Amino acid sequence: MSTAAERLEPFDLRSQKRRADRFGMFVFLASEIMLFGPLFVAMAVYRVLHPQAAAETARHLNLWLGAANTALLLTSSLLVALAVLAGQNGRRRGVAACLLTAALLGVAFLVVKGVEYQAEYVEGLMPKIGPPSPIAGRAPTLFMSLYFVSTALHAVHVTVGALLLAGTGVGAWSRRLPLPKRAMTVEVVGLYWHLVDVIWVFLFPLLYLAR
Amino acid sequence: MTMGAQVRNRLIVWVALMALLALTVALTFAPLGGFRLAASLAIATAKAALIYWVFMDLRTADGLTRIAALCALALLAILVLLAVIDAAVRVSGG
Amino acid sequence: MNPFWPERASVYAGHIDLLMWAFTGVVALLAGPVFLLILWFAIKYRRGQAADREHVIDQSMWIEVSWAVIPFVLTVGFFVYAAWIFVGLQRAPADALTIDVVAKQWMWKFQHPEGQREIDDLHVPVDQPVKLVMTSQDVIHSLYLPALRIKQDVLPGRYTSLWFKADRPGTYRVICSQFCGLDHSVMGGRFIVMRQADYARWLATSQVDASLAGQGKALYARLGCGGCHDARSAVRAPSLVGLAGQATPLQDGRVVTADAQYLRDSVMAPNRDVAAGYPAAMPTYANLIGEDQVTALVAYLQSLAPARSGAAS
Amino acid sequence: MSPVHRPETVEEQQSYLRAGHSLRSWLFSTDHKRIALLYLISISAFFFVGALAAAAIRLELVTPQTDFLTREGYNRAFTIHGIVMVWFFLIPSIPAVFGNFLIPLMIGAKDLAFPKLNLLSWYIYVLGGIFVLYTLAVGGVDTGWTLYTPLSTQFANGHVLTIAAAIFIVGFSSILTGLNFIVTIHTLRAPGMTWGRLPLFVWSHYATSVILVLATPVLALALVLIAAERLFGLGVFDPKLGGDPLLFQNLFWFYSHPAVYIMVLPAMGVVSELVTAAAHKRIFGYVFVAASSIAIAGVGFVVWGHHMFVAGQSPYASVVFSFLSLVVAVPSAIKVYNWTATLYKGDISLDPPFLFAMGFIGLFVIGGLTGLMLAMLAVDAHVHDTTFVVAHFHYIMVGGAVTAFFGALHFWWPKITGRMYNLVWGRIAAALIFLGFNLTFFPQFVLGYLGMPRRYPVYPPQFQWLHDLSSAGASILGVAYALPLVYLVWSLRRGPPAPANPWEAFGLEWTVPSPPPKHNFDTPPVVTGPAYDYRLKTVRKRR
Repeated sequence: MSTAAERLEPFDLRSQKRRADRFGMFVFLASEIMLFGPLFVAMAVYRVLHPQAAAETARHLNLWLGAANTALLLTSSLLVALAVLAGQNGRRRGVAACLLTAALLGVAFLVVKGVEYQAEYVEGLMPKIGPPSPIAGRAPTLFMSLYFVSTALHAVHVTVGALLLAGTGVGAWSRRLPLPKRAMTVEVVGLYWHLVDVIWVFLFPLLYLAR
Repeated sequence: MTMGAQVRNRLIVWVALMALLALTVALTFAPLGGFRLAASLAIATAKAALIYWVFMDLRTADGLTRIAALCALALLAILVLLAVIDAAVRVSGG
Repeated sequence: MNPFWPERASVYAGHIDLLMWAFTGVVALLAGPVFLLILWFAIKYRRGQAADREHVIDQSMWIEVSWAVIPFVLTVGFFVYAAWIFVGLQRAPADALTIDVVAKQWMWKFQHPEGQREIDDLHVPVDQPVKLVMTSQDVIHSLYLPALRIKQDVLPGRYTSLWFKADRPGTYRVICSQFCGLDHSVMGGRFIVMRQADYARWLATSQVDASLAGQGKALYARLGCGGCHDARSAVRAPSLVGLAGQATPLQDGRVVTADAQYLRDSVMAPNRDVAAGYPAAMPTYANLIGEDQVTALVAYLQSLAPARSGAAS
Repeated sequence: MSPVHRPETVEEQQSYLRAGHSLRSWLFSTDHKRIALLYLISISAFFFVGALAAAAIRLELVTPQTDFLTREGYNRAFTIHGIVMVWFFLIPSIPAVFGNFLIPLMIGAKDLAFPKLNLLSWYIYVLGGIFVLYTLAVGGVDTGWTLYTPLSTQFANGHVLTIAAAIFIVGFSSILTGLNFIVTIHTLRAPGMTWGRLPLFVWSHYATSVILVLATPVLALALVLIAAERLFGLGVFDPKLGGDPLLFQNLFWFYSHPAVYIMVLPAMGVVSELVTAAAHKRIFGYVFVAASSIAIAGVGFVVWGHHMFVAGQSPYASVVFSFLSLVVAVPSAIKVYNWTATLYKGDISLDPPFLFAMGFIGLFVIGGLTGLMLAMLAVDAHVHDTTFVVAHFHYIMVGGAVTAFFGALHFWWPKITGRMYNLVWGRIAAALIFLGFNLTFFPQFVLGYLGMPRRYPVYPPQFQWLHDLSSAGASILGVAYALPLVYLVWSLRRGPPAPANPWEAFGLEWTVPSPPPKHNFDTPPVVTGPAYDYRLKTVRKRR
């Protein structure tokens, strides 16, 4: 029953539908930006109100793991951008390879994040659980709270993104996703992943570079 | 723009992003004091701009999509600016 | 008691009522035409009714700009007056009688400077400015005195203040107006404005324990603050004599005045604003003492200021 | 640009109601008209739940002591009333039902841009609803719909986490609906339907959708922070852990003030349609009315501080927010006066939808101007958190948005169901709702100024006569709201079939048969003239 026209449904032309999908995705990204927005506001205000406490507490964060994570995400963004290009030119294997590798880098990001959290747990930085905390006082505790909330929320987005990338990669590989007709699906998933990367690009300096 | 050129563009941008990352990390050891927050945010904005412009292909997007991409960032920038000014006044104003 | 208008116990309340009446007039001025015109048009231009419906205009820049700007201009005057009164309300006169208020889940504790402590009821002298310095021990409450037309939220971990000058003796109401849990609706009492003589008599008869500063001094000794802060102690800690009200340089370069908020935070959260030149070695007392005891300590530190009380201990 | 013309199959002609009768064809339909009906049924159910809580509150307030409910029960009653009415009835009411049904029809499209996403947002709404019903079943929550911290994070013993999850989930349903509308209005307008010819209903929904997409995520984050603090002790709002309770209020009101415009802007769009159809005449000042919707959406983002004048916010910020709250009232004033001017020299019919529209204008004016009173700093210091504020926002939300919802229901009912209802009963219901509403909420203005705090089940005896007046009004309102349920459902069986344009109104939705066919337009419409082009001068005979 689902003829090609059917899937176009409200739109008459494919180009019209592609433009609408892309515009719709950017509107959704706007709402994602506003989801992380207040966290950036809180952190910027924090850095102004407690510059000394921020510098002191940020020393407990592992700068090199943070930098490595940034590099991981930037590289996976490149791979996703290449996948979108391959999708538009109908290269099924190229899309699958790039997307699956990018998903792997996403998983690597999560592993590195897990290592960081484990180190912080051992050091006692986690609020309720784990050994007594080496940092006392309200401002440092608040910094750690902001750190955990923002990185955890971001990690959830990375997990969802990695699953989407892997799903689309497998879809492209198994021809369930005909290219270049359905290349827009690759582009939309790519846009989501780029936003997850941009959010980390801002989180990294605000958190790790306060030292 | 042949596909090869597009791929090359994206690789160049990737190299630029890595360079900016190295710069931000180097920044932590430079004795910038108060300006470090502003400098690192400026570099992050540059990285975000690169990703939006090339990776997310805003370069070839129409005006409407660009507005959609930037309006949330603009609203957020206003919010951060207002909040930081309020905090700065509260700190210096005592 | 007029069923339509609350009782008034201060000149300030009169201003508010005046502002309210005047603005109600403006509301009638702006809303009246809408009601009348709609009714009139509905009758005059009813469907099928013969009426002159010629040369209808369906937009006019000037008319529309006028009924956008005129209501705005009418209300801006009220905004300025209301803002002026409100900002004036924020700063209490220097000679105001300071009463410390601690709000706790579902009761108010008022602490008069001479040591009288009362629960839920508040006795104040008439014709004298009174400043309430308030903090909460748990959730956000709000001290509301309807007879004076004022209220102010009471926040945990922070001092908020409210001042007034009641000018009509009588018994009014103290209310908590910010929802604070189960017994929010019964957390209040009587607000009693008394003549000077009655107030003095009430002070004398009411249950008196040592003055607030006196309690603070006893607490200062019991907690052993002198061990570090006394001049002859071996530990490097800032001297507290004359600290209250002084400009204090901090370790991160900022300079803050040592007001009640700073003194309270230094006791309850010492690492936040560490004084310049001293190690951040002071333990927090947040779990040892309650808000009202900190208020007593702060009062004692303020009584140590050389300017006012001469050679203190 | 127009595509090759496909021959119409018989199935296309059939109305969307008869295109499939199985439950599956309803629950998995991606037709925007069917999803609108699914929303209509689910929000009516939640309106009933919220109304029950309101009835309990008004019953309790008949006597000065807690006779009907305990204090605990009263706290949970007003919390559930607030949460269910705001997030599960008011916010979805006009956009999700009438926006979904009418926007494609009004701009000449076959469906919304993302039909499957539209169905997904209904399922998300239902999931949120299940969480609310679960919370209700296990005892509710006692923090008020505002969930202020540290009460909600440390001291509340109700089920804060499940209610926070419910609101978090239903928030995403709003975001997806807003996204769907924005993309549809931008990309699916029929040829000739330029922005200058868009119906004002579509303009107001566009402004609402922008707010929905940009403001709702901030509430989602505030709820995540509450959950983070309750579950993991991440003390962002806890003063003992360095947090600031005011930060929550800032985040909450940064969403919740634009949210009140999410509730009233669609109602304004409905009233623009009703007033022009009532007067059978072009709107007065189309450009100003359309622009004022966008202005309200814009300025609505920068006024949230007027909820925190006495909350410990710095007095200078309060002065700025007070001034901006005056500025945001200007576009609303433009709309009200332009509606009144539209009625001048009109050919006004007094059918039920138009009585609701006039009721809206009257009540909204009172609500808006009392809002200006509350924006006056010194007045707010007295009446904040009293029943004066309760009366103000009920005048706008119930007197305004709910009255407009009933107006829309009575205006587009023939188009949605293909049946006419009894007009006399409609007029009776409109009059009863107007009277019952004023009797319920006007006494609360007086009570508020007398110093009656909000959320109190006990009060001094001298206030009893005002509370009894208000409770009496509430009982009338209860009956008045039940009336339409009776005669509208009755019209489904017994109502005469409705013509394509029963009110002789102007608009693309009136050019298709009632109920419209599954694919809306047999041939894609082409728009030539401006909106509300009532040039035809014939004086209509009295119905």
